[in-house]
Amino acid sequence: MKLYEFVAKQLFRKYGIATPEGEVADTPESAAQIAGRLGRAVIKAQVLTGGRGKAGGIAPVTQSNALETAKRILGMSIRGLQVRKLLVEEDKSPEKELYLGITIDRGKRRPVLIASRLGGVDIEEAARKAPGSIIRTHIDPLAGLFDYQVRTVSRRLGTDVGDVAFRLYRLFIERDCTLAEINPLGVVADGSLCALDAKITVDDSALFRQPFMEEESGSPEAIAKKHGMSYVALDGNIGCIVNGAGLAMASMDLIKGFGGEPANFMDVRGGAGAEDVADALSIVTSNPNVRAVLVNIFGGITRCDEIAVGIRDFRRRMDIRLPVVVRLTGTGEAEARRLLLSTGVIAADSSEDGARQVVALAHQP
Amino acid sequence: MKLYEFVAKQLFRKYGIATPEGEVADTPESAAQIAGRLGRAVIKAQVLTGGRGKAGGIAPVTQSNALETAKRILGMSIRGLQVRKLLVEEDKSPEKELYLGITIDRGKRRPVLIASRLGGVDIEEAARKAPGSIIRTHIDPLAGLFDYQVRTVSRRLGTDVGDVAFRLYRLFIERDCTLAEINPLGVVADGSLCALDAKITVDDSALFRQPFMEEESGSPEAIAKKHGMSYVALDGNIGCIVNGAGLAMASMDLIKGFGGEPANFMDVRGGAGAEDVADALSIVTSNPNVRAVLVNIFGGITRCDEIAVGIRDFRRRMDIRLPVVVRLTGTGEAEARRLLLSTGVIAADSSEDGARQVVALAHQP
Amino acid sequence: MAQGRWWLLLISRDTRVIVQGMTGKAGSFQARQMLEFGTNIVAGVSPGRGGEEVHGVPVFDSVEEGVAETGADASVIFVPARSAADALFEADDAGIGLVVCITEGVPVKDTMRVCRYFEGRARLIGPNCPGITVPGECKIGIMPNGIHLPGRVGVVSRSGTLTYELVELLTRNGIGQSTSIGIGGDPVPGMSFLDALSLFEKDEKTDAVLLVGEIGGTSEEDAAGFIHKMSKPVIAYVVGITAPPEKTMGHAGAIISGRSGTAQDKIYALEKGGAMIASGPGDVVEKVKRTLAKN
Amino acid sequence: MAQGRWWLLLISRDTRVIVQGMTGKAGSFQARQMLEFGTNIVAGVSPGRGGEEVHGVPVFDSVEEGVAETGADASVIFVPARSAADALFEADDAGIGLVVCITEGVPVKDTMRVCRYFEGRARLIGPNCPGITVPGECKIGIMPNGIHLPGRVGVVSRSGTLTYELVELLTRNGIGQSTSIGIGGDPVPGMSFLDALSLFEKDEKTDAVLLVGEIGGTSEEDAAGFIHKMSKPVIAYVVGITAPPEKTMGHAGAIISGRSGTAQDKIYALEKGGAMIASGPGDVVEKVKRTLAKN
Repeated sequence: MKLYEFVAKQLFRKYGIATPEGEVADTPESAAQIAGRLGRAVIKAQVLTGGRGKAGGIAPVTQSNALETAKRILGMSIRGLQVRKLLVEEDKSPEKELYLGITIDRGKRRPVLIASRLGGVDIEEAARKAPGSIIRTHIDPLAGLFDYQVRTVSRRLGTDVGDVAFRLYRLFIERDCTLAEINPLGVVADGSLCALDAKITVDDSALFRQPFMEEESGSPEAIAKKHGMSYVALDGNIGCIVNGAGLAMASMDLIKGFGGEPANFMDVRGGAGAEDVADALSIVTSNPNVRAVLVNIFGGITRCDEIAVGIRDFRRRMDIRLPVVVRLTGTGEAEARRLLLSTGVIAADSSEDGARQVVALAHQP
Repeated sequence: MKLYEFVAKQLFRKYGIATPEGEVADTPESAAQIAGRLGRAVIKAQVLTGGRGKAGGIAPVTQSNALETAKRILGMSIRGLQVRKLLVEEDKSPEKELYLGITIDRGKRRPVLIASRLGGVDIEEAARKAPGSIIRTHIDPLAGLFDYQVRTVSRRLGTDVGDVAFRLYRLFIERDCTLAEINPLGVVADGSLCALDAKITVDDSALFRQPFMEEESGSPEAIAKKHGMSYVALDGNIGCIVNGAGLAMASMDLIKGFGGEPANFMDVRGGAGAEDVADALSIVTSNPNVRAVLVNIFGGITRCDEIAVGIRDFRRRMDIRLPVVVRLTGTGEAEARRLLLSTGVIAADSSEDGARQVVALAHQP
Repeated sequence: MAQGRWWLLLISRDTRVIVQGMTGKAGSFQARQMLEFGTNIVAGVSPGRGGEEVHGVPVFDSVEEGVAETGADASVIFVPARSAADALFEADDAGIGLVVCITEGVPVKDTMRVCRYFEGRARLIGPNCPGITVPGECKIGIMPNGIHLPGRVGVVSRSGTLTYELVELLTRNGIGQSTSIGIGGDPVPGMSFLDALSLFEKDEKTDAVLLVGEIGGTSEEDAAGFIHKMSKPVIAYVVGITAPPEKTMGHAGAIISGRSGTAQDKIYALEKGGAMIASGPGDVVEKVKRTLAKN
Repeated sequence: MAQGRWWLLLISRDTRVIVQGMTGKAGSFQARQMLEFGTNIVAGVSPGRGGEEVHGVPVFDSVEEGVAETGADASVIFVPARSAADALFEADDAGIGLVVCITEGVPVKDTMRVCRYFEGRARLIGPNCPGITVPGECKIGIMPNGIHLPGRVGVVSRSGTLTYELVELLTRNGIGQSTSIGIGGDPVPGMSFLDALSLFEKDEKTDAVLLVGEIGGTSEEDAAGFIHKMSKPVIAYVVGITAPPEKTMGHAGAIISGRSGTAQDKIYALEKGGAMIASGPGDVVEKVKRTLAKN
């Protein structure tokens, strides 16, 4: 789960990492009022995506243009996300901008502290353009970050970031982060460090022990998540319901290979029952672009007969005319075939067969 | 450094381990007053040694006999230690008494959690009498105490001590303990757990990062410690000043072997200079029983010539008539011999020679 | 606690398996499946349920007791995500040499701690994985029973159902498997593709390897460099070509960030490393067949 | 990070040594002593002092740089107690195979963490120890230079000055040493008596071993059981017979608690294990002499 910048900065302050003074506003008026109190201020759109700066979602303001700027940014949408909140902060004008972040090196199975003199820019871009400017320090997940490691990083950066690095690591570990990033970390006039931006992603699997509130939302993604499934909306017209992320992606690749366009990614996960499949069908068919649906289930923990019951019930209940191609194999397969006989769904033999058929159906006028 | 029971219990409460309600008193009157407020109470002598119970230093009191009991205990001395403070606590009358402690297993190089159903008694005695009653669980010093370990301990104890065990381990680690012991850990009427006694020893080497106050004291032990030396008073009449604990003990063993009795153990540690030796001589000769002194130095980090200067200066300054046998070898040996020529100290060739000579001198009438 | 309890590639009918979380719904169901497969399950572990039996297998309160009583040397974990790490530490402390963690949703911090703890000790497959199967010998995990056929192709994959699908396809086409390993789709896996390839390279019963990758991370890229050092051919199939960047495709932790981790990058790296690239399930069968024919 | 960087018993004139804390008073003094002994000191490390030289030896900011530039494979630590653990972690991370920690007063928690971290990686001697000397070859530590003589007796001891005294006595009596190891007197030592005995047993240059113990802990008792498995004779000398129980004898961590850890217990255990017990320095020489004559 990604945190908003202002939430991440609250966390920073809790862990003793300095941030600019600031407040959140959701109306232009309150934004202007805060800006007035702060003097030189910056208004920053609060959306969970990068590229806010380039999109014009971050702007320094004066007393005279704060209201107008706040209005403009609150009206924006950045990468498809509507701006609903603004962070109004004092403008720190740092003398230097560094990069400091902690993420997970999957290959090394360890957290990695990343630092660079080239702060304030996209770190992946910096890594491509000036690989030598990126300092990587792997952290032992049992022993923690060592003094000598931070000393070496500070020496190579030319700035002592020891205190901030230790605090950031503590936050990263205690709050189950997969990313905790300060970019830029500003070195301000008095030599002190200040986190000018904050990006935190919390491990979804650890939310049970973290006090973050999941955002409530009626989006299909959120509904799927609540049902323990994964759903990602895409641009095509073929709905997909598959168990297992790998098989789901394989199915999408096959659909594309046959000239079709998937309308979504959906992984119903292992052990899904009849009701789960019905829910999945509701979510997938709530997308008005969908012209046909592929259900591709390889039974294991998931029982094919349960899936069949779910499909049958959904079709009975919803009276939906959309063509559904079903490919079921594995545990409970025979019973599933029997159950689906009279439901009008189209049976497929294999993933490839299913993909071929559903593409053909979606192309029908 | 050992902590007083009442200090250890303050720490327990800080870490969320329940203790009986109580207060410290240093006069019989205030002890009686506290006891009066608590109702059924226990008065416990605060001294840094075991065996308080057997010595009569712990007594349950009523309103009527609290003053008298407090007076009696404040007048006691237990194992040579004067009782100066009392802990007055509510009397919990537990239904069960368990043992729970954490110490260091030197051989395994790990902390070890020790638990037993036989609480309230000397754990080493329990270990001898009923070895099966002792549950030992080694703790990985990087990964910490695992849930499954505490679950197993609780199951074998027949009481869920999970919460207390985790808190005790956190205290043990964060406060650099070498021993953190609850004996007895009482199971009281409502089923909750209460630490009825508390024994904590903090690693002396870690005091630089622990906020405990070292007791101020004018004892030779404390003075030596302040000078970075180790001194332990013994019953004999031969003062010993040696660099290195092993060589010091070897010297004492040799003295005993030749029929003498060491008056003390003293390790002046590596790198001692002239002043350190003079200080050591002051401390050792402040013991009125001392009839002769052996200085046994094997130079390495410690320079023999520095030691010689210290001995010479001390003898010049103090005009002490005590015979001093000096054995110096190693770095700066030749210069040291020259320095000591005119000081009247007796030279020895080896540890054995030094021990033989100093025993002979101590035996002179 | 012993050093160097590295597992042989091949589990066998003699491998003595403990099921941690045996009394739970999934644990009990899958234990029955494994027993039916022929796996030598010697003990179950469920704290507080010691003394019971499940499918005739004794249940113990702790792994330590289970090992002491039965001499178990492998373990499979079905406990809930929040206590999975603890179960893994327990298995390692009890001297288990191979631990397969089926549990999904284990926090990545826990997995990193476990992986570090296991260094030089127990071998971990998973978490969030289907486990390991040697057809005709032993299955530790949740792969469906009917899909396997003894043979000489090693299969290693990050996904679950996609693996079943491919293994079944191989079987239907008469191509047997030496060992099938599902390493799991979590961001930080115990066994990696590279680990699995090294094992297959050493395994006398394996002639060729099928590697099934997916978007996210760089586990495929990390393994690619090893392929040209192998004496055995590797056929690779990577899914997620149609996945848009910067989207999370399911719980598998398949996150694309920047340019690295895309299916295209993986395919490029694997091909450069010397693997044959299959374009779909059908092509997998074709390429494996052709490879075996050549050898 | 590599597994299994276990050190051979014998350091040699080819061992490339780094001195951590080289610019400090003790580090600089002892570095000179080691250089005079003939130790191949290739680098010093002092954060922030990189680029300087001490006794003609280049100083680096980090162990990693020192290793990269000089190919060092051993390290000796003179940094203050509060940063000793950090220096040890740094040495191990840099791939150093043998680390000798001279520093006294290292918190025992730090040492436990370091010992756990080093498992299967670097070998640690100390902390609070005099180090290791192979006469005529190499000295890593602070034993005085003049006391050694090449020969065939292995010496292992928990104390510092007592070791020097005994080594010098041996030398004066014409008895040479293969290797002398001071494992240090801290409650939790890196190398134990048992570790040292195992090494001496395997060492072709050692004919007999002198073990010097002292009260406190059970390190002598833990090693005693190994002695009867050894092909080489062991002479043991234990000090602290006159030490009263329940007193701390110096910083060496020699704490007697209860019945275990007394000199009497240790002597009993060592004798039962098959060691010859020496009653004092003179007796040590006598017993070693007699033992060598028999072989």
